[in-house]
Amino acid sequence: MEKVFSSFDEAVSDIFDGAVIMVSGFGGTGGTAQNLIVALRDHGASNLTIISNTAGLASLMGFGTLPGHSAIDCGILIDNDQVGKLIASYPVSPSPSKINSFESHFREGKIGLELVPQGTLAERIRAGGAGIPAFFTPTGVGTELSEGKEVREFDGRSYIMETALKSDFALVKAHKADTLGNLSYKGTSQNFGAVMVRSSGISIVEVDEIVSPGQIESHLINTPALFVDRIVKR
Amino acid sequence: MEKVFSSFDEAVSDIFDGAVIMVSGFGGTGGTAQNLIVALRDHGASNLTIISNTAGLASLMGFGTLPGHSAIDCGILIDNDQVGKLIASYPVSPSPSKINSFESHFREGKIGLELVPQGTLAERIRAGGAGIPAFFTPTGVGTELSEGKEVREFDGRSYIMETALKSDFALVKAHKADTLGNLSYKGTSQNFGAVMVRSSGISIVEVDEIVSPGQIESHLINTPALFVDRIVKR
Amino acid sequence: MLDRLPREVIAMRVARELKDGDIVNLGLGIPSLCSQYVPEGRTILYHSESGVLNYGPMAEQGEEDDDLINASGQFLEPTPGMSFFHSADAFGMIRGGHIDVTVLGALQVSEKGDLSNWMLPSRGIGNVGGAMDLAVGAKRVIVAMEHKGRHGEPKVVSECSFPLTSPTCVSLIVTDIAVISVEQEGLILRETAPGWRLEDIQNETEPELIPANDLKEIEI
Amino acid sequence: MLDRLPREVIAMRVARELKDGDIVNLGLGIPSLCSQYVPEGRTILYHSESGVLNYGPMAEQGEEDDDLINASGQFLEPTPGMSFFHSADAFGMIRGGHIDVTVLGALQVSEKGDLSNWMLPSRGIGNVGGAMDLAVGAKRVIVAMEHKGRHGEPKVVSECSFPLTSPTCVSLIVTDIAVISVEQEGLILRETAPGWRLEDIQNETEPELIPANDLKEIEI
Repeated sequence: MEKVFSSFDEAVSDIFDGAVIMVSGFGGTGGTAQNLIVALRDHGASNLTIISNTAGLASLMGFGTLPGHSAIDCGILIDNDQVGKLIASYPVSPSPSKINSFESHFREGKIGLELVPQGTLAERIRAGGAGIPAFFTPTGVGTELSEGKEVREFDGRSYIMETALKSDFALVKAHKADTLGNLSYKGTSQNFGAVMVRSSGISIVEVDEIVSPGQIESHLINTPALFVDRIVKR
Repeated sequence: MEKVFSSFDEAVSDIFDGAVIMVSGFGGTGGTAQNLIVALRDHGASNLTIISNTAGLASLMGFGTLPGHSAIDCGILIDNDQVGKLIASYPVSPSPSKINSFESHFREGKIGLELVPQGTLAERIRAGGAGIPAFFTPTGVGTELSEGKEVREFDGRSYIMETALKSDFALVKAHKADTLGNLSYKGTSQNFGAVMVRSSGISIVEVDEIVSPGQIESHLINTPALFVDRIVKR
Repeated sequence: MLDRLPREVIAMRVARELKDGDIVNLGLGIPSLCSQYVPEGRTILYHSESGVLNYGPMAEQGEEDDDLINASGQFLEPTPGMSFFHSADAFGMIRGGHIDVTVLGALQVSEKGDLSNWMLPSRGIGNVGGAMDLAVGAKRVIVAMEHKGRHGEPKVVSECSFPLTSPTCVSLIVTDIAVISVEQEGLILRETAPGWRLEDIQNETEPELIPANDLKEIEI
Repeated sequence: MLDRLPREVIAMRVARELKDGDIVNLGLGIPSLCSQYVPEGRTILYHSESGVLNYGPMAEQGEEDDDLINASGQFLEPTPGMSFFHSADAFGMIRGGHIDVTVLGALQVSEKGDLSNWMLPSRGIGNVGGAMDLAVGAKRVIVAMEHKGRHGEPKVVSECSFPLTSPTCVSLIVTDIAVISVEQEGLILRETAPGWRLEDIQNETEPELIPANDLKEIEI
């Protein structure tokens, strides 16, 4: 029942080649498990499928990164050729003249992409954690992202069927954890992490602080302990 | 943009005959909008469809009710013949010898019932608020509650399709509101209310206290203001 | 006449199945007693579909709070590290496979592990509540019940005649006379109440029981 | 040569569409400027899919916090009554119809209100982000953009040739030369930039514009 790990390296040591990994964060440094990502880079597991909102906007262009700070995000795993497939909503630079490694690897045919609208991505991840294998959504109807998907009408409006996403591991950043595994986040840094911990076989969470049960007040717990497997302090 | 109403009666005055109404609460008094329910009883709207976890367990048998206290719940609307249909997971008394008005009206053919597993009920209400018209769930497969429902396999397991629930009005109890409509709840009293406010045309919320924006700390807001239309202080 | 185990002892036996770190949801009746008998040194986090994880014992008289209840409407004590959530999340946890063990009561359990626990056909209407979600969603479903019904009818049956809660979901049945596991090959009688022989238990059971190689008396 | 309206004036014109109490989600670029120009006395609650409702203005230098950003990665000031949520809830709000107005940029808008704003075909890959969810989910979609592209090509087109974000979703187009509403009967030219006549605007627009009965100059 011990969830606290003493090092980032140890916490990611059993990630295997070909694993499906969810990586938290909206795109900036807030909510991104920078140390776990470095540990996974050093660990070297290859042919990973990464599920993430972006392919790394903070490291590419300072998106959501404090002035003068440097940033690490899942982009370094792609730089390091560890990723075989990306499932994301915002995989490339907003500027066509600024190319990230995802885009160059993609053009070389070295990496696969499943491009998913951001809300559909979040909902598919939630579904994976909530025992819902598939659902219908209006998002993407009539666009190329709905090609090959089942379309069905409800009350005269068209919807497409989307399926749940699950992962072997999630690398998530939260603000505080207690030793039971309860988590709290700061501000806008819940984003994908608070959903990904629910749908991963093993959720690994990097936090600023680890406290005793009760030191995060019950009403401030965003993620109940049952979703959390491993905790490492920054 | 004024959401604060000065009386329960005024807050429910436009509820029309035949309206679909969600009523919060798990079954006990916590999280049940007792004063709004009384106002709706006095208002007299008829042929209502009520969506609620129970048909009133607090008023029937003191479920979740403090010792020595009396309780009001949606049972009084059924007593008062205002309900034509109930959508619930726990409609009758747990004891066959204790009959509530729902059960006697049901036997007389005076009220319809859609019996829904509790988790499916909660998920259908969430879906209604999240723009998801339908989803697949394993709950109820192979039982009489799945009769007539579409069954589909995903990864070798069977699931049934369930559709979203929406309502014209929701009567919800929260602990605090600020004047923008942000809500906080106490303990286990979020239950159905925190989901119902999302899927109702007009959400009407009974609270213990109304405060200025900022007096509910951001991290303690359970329900963001955009889900809340009307607030009345107890 | 052979002694039947009291409800507390059934709960005690079930409690031994709960492992350190388990997330557990306890149903009404005998199941709700289990939390009192968890062996020392094991940390169990209790989940209730009323919207709480890691709740404490029942509240003392005078300490009751109607904003802190379990799914049976009982008042709970707060605990350090307790957390709250709404019903859609509470059942996302259940359906999503985040509950390790649920202990449920039953009207009937079949040879294949089918469970019926929500409606008496004689009443014609019943409360499904969270039973179907728990039966389908929890990683392990344990039934805790009296071995036979009020009128002496068997509750461990060949086929459920009452409306199903879920097919093939039960993995262990703990009663006032036996511990039975539901396996591919059938119902395996694992443990007996003191003094009860296979044939005594078979007499009160509709499908055939297969004695375990290491069949023994229940130890608490 | 006729003067085109600066970006700030486009944003100012759009801001007049925002009503007291509206929940508004602003996209990147010109849309993000709108919040500065809301007429006095109107309370607007801004939503960002980064997970915040009712955020404040951009943070001052030295006050930045990477745990408080909008969907463009800009740092925000906290506001009394601001609330936070995860991505599934953020998009539940959008898809569920809880956003009154979204203001988006566009690469192309068609006569029928089809929107293309996520991929330049010449690049062959693009970022869809939250655009499809917003286009489909918000009660009202307003496009704020320059009337023609960098190479002089029309952006108000008969049919979108770029990949669609969503068909028939746009209700109002505000550009640097015109305000156009998308109606059943076609594109209605409602307002013109000062000095611009119908035919000047038509020259830069692919589908036919129908002048409104009360066609007038943009008033800010």
